[in-house]
Amino acid sequence: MTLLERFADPDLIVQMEFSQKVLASTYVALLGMGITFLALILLWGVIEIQSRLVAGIDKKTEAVKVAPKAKAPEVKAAVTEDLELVAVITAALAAATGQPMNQIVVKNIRRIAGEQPAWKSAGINAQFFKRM
Amino acid sequence: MTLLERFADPDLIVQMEFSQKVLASTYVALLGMGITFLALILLWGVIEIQSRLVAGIDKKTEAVKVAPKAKAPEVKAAVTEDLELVAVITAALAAATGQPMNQIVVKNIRRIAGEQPAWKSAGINAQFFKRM
Amino acid sequence: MTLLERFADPDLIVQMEFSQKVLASTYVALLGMGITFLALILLWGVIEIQSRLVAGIDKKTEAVKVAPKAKAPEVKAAVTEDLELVAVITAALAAATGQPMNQIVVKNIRRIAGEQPAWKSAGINAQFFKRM
Amino acid sequence: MIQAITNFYSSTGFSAIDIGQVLMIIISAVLIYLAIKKGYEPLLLLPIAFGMLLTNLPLAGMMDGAVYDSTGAMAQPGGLFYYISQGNKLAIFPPLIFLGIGAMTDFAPLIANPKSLLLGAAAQFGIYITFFGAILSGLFTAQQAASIGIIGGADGPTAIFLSSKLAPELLGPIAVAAYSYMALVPVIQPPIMKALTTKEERMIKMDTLRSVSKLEKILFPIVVTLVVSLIVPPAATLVGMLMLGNLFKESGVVARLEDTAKNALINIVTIMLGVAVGATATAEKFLQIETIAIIALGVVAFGFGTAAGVVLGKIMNKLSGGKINPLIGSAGVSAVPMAARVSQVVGQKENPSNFLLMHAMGPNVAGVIGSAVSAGVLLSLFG
Amino acid sequence: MIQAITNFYSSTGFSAIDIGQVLMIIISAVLIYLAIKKGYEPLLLLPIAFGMLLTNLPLAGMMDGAVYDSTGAMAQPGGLFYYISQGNKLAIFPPLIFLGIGAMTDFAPLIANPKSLLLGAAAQFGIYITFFGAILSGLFTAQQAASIGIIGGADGPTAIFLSSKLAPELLGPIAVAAYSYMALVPVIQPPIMKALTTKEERMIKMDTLRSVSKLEKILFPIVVTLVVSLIVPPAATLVGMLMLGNLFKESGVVARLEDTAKNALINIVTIMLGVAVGATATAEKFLQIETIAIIALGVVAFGFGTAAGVVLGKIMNKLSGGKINPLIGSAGVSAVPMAARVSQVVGQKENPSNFLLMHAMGPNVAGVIGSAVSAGVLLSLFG
Amino acid sequence: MIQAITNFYSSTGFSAIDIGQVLMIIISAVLIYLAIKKGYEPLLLLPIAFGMLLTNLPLAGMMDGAVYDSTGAMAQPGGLFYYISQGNKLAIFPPLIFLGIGAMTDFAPLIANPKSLLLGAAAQFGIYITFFGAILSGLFTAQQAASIGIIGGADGPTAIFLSSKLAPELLGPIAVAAYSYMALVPVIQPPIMKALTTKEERMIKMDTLRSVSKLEKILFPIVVTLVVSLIVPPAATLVGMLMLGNLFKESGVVARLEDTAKNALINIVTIMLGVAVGATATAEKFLQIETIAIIALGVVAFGFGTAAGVVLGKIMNKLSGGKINPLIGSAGVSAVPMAARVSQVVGQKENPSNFLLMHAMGPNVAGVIGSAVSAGVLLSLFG
Ligand code: NA
Ligand code: NA
Ligand code: NA
Repeated sequence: MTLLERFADPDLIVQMEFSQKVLASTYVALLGMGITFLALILLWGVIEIQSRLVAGIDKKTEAVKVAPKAKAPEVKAAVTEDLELVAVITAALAAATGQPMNQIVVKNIRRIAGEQPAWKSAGINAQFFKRM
Repeated sequence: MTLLERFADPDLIVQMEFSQKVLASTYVALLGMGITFLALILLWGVIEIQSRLVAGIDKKTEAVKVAPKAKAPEVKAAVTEDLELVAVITAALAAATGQPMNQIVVKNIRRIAGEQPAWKSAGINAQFFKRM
Repeated sequence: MTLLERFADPDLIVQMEFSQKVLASTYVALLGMGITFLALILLWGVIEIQSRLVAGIDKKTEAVKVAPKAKAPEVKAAVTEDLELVAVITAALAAATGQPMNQIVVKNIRRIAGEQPAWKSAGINAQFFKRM
Repeated sequence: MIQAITNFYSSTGFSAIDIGQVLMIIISAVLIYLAIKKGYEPLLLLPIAFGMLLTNLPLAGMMDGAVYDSTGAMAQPGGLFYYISQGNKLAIFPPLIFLGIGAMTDFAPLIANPKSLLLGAAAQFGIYITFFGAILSGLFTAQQAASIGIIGGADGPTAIFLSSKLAPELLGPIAVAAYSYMALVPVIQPPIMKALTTKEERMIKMDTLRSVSKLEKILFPIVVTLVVSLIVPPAATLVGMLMLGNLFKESGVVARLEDTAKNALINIVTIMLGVAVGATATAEKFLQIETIAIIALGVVAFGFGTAAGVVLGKIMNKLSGGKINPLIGSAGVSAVPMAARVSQVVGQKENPSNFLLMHAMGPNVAGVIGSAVSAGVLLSLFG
Repeated sequence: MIQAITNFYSSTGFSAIDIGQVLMIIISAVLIYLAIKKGYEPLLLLPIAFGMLLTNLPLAGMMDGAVYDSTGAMAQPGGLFYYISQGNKLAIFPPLIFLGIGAMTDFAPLIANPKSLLLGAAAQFGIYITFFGAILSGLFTAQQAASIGIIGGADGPTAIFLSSKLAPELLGPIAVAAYSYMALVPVIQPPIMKALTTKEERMIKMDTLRSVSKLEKILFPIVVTLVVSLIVPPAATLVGMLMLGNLFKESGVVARLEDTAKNALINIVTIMLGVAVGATATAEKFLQIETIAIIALGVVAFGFGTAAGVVLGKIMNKLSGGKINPLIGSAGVSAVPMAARVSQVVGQKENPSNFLLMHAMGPNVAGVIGSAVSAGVLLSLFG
Repeated sequence: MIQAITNFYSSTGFSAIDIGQVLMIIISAVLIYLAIKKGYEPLLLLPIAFGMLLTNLPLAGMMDGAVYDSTGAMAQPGGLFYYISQGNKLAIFPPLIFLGIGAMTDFAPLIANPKSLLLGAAAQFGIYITFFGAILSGLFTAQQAASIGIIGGADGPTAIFLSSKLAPELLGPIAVAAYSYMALVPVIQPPIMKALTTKEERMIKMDTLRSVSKLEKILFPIVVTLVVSLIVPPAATLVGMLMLGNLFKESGVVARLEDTAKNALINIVTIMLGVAVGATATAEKFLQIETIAIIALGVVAFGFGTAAGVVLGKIMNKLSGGKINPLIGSAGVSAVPMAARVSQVVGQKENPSNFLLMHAMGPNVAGVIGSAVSAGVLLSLFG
């Protein structure tokens, strides 16, 4: 049975001499500080490496972003959302006017006062389209 | 022991022949789709019946609503709420002016800017009057 | 075994006579109302005493509050918060302008439109400085 | 093929449903109607009623316990409601509800006028008269009678707490009766209040309540916890959690905890407690002569509690030289804030410039403490 | 000194990690990437993936059970995930998720057009064809095959509920497959939908849905609970909680409970359910030939479900005289609301003025009920 | 009658209260005062103190275990705190708190300046010097000494996590000491910081931190989890949950979960954890010579941690050629964000244009990771 095992046993520690306790405690302190430093130094290294890799990726991405292709998905998303808005508006108009939906064609949506507030689109998405 | 019982036993299924498994699986598929369709068709029927019943009730209610009596409870509720508001305002005035409450008579409350916002009444109700 | 003990035993209560049950129930009712009144009367007394003590303390505090010293901690808190605001603003400016932080000195902060809304400071505190 | 259809039929609820379950489903539908259309304490009655509906669906096994094989390993987990109902069985949910209620309650009207505590005590009389009646009916043990009596406390979580401990088999009807009568307070109380008071008494205007300092509000929950728990130790759980919630509110330094106690936490627990209470109301437990007795005794409880509060209000009015409107006594039954509103409405009918609401809030919240104390007494006698 | 270093090294994860765990950590990193960057159902995939990462860290013991000494006293509590995973093992979490989903779901499009229920039933065909395939692969027991089949239900909580009961050892891969394919619905469905329909069919415009009264919306959850639970009792837990949540929403009298069910409660349970599902995906359980079979069978399930929905849509269109766009049939697989959006998008490509979204929501929510029913059937056969 | 009064008296708390309980109630009142009036970490100290008050009320039985009859059936459920305290006993609550803290914490200052990690490691020295002292006092086992040492980690959940596992009997005094000293950081640290630094050092201005990209912030929690858990596997639970919460925040795709983790969930768990910790502080456990030793050792822990951080800060300043203000070293003890504020305030006193706050946040959050690592080491040695 090693010193540390006896130290870790609540029944045996009371029989240990003062000097043994000092020794064991010193060992624990050294080990503890050592591992703590080791772990955080390793982490430091990994984060440094990661930062450089990411910096590299970011530069590439920026270069790519200049190309016109990059904007496509965003536009598409906007269109999709607009189409959904059209669908919702059509349904609302149909319900309000009592006309069958296929008689109504929403030709154009103009947003009043520029940007649609973010919470609104978030709300619609959350209410209509987001669940688990 | 039926085919299905053996099929459902993790220890016995390994001994079953391929053709038996095909048979049992087919049975499960037919049963499963059958019950699923049965349940949802029944539900369809019940909802159709319910819709007609509700449509009937709604018509009756609308007819009843035309009668002057129908508005009574609403008015009463409004009065009750107003009385509570009077109580709260009286208490607030009394507290603010330091006069005893029975010296103050609130004779009339006029809402400024028309409608009281819904959240306000909700808030008062929740804070003062709603608990479990 | 006392009457009450037999009364409290689901197996023995069925053997009790009607008159015994009346007696035991009366006892329970008297005891229950008695203790309930006792507890709430005691509470009444304690609250009365407390109110008087607090009224005394409040008077003293008010007296103390007149002394100029009382305002010191509040001012200090405000200063601390302002310093933090300066720190945050400096950091933000540095980040925005790309200059090293020690090149920027924020000399004065003037709040526009008077009071900073409470929620804002609460928000900053919660986000930056409050955790468990 | 016919075999398959027979097998399938015997696996459906149609093959196993009995008349009791049909009745219970109808009862739960009525309760859902009352909760939604009539607004009877919907926050609890709706979950209770739906739990009742689900627990009475044959073969659904929502309340089945877990099944273990011969080695002691779990062969089949229990039903959802079996696990949720542990929170009531172990008396965990009601104190958590009280934590949230404490965070919502303003005790200032009681601190400003601590005499109200007497009215909150008097109105507990309904508990004991109902206990008396339940015993004399010969249908109930003392434990059951105590649980039925507590309906007169007009306080849902207290009733559920005590019933879970003393008579879990009656939890369903007791909870349903308690919440139904709490919703019916505006119907039950006014005739009793009018019968016991004169027009002059009902017209009495009361002095404005003094303002209460922050320090008093902070000390109050600590003092109440100490005094009540020392006199009636079994009341410590309910009163302690109520007062911890109130301390969250009044201290002003833990707004996060106050907010969660009175919103997310109380709502989650309310849903769980509600469906779990409803889940105990199976046909074989609910459709008993005892349930009818409980329904009947419940209204007795509310009536006598109201009357006792009003009568003590009259006495206090006499002793104070006409400064106390006896109508605030009925608010002592708790049923916060409904009973206080009833005092206000009845008082205002006689005298439109009479505002009793704040004065009635004192006895009203005192009634919550009063029924918790009475629950503690009953628990120490029969627990 | 060398001894100490050796001791320390053997206490680190580096000494104990095996190739399987490394692979699992890489897989979890890929899933995190898909959840964050590609937006694959991140609400569940992110917790699942992180749970997977943590459970595969050697010596961390996140899933270890409690250790008891010879006297039966607990010597060492279990790992965090061991306790959290009880909520799945005991089938508590999925019904609570359904409570929240019910509080978020608008069934009006289904009530307005209850024929949609047929499409919600047809699309469950994927479940059974996959069951068939899983059995014939010879790799799985009937319990396992049923759990794999339910991936075709395209409904996460239902899949987790059934797998936890029938085949907990496969919970990890089944949940990952279910949520991944739900995220991939916009990729999987369109080609099938186009292959099975003509351009004319895809261009069909549908009549506006009638408006639905409040009373109908309130009755709906009660009626669905009764009908479904009586026909398939084991479905009562899932359907009942879904409908209780919906009743909270539609009744309008318990806004507090509705809010908590669809926010705080569902979010808390989602976190717990997610990490607990991920925690079951240890290397030795996940890195099996069965997992690859499950992934393969899962796509089959979605494909056949989509196809069956569309085919029934075509038939119903014929019978109705051309008034039903078959594209809404594919929404019957559930995967709410993604599948309904896909119907909308595919329909609009042919005819920009065609708005199928609301019409597709009917089959879409019907599919949730349909898979719960099918789960109930499988549970009664193999539970 | 006299018999009845005697019986009643013996049922009250007055008959059973002992001097120890009176003392504990006074101590809890003092802690409530400190929490409310002095603002000492009220979010935890208030629930702890109130739990302490309730647990020391005689005969209230808030911490009693369940009573079983001879057949093994439950005769009487346990007290409320008995059930709530299982969340600490099973080490469930602290990791859930860490989940919420992770969702609130911005690690950008640490990512921008990862050298800060060294300071976060150095400041853990207080843990080990206190461990040393506790052992040499002869009063404690190694498990207890480790739990006392972790007070020096200046991190409440970590201290509760470790104590619950290694020395649950000391949980009360350790938690009280940890939170009290965290509140006292602005008193304890400045003299030590001034004594160990020169005026020139304190006046050093540091370069602006670089901005950190979103990708780095997303990778950070994953990388930290992997590295720390592989080196010190027992730290995986705490660090993993902290980092999962942070991933919720930084990923930006699960705002619902982030919100719940840092609001409803953390608040609910905080209430439960707080009262449960307080509930362990019964008179017989708390009023011991050991408690005084723990209070004394706690301040040693904070002092040495602060000193070690500042000394390493001085060394790093030397090595970097004067670019690091050693005052940020003291923030390495954690006590987020109090210790970082202290660095800011002390630095600004010497040089009003010196803004160390953001630089001190790096070591500050590194200290959280550092104490979790140290807790893991102690757990692997003595668990
Ligand atoms: Na009461
Ligand atoms: Na489905
Ligand atoms: Na630390």
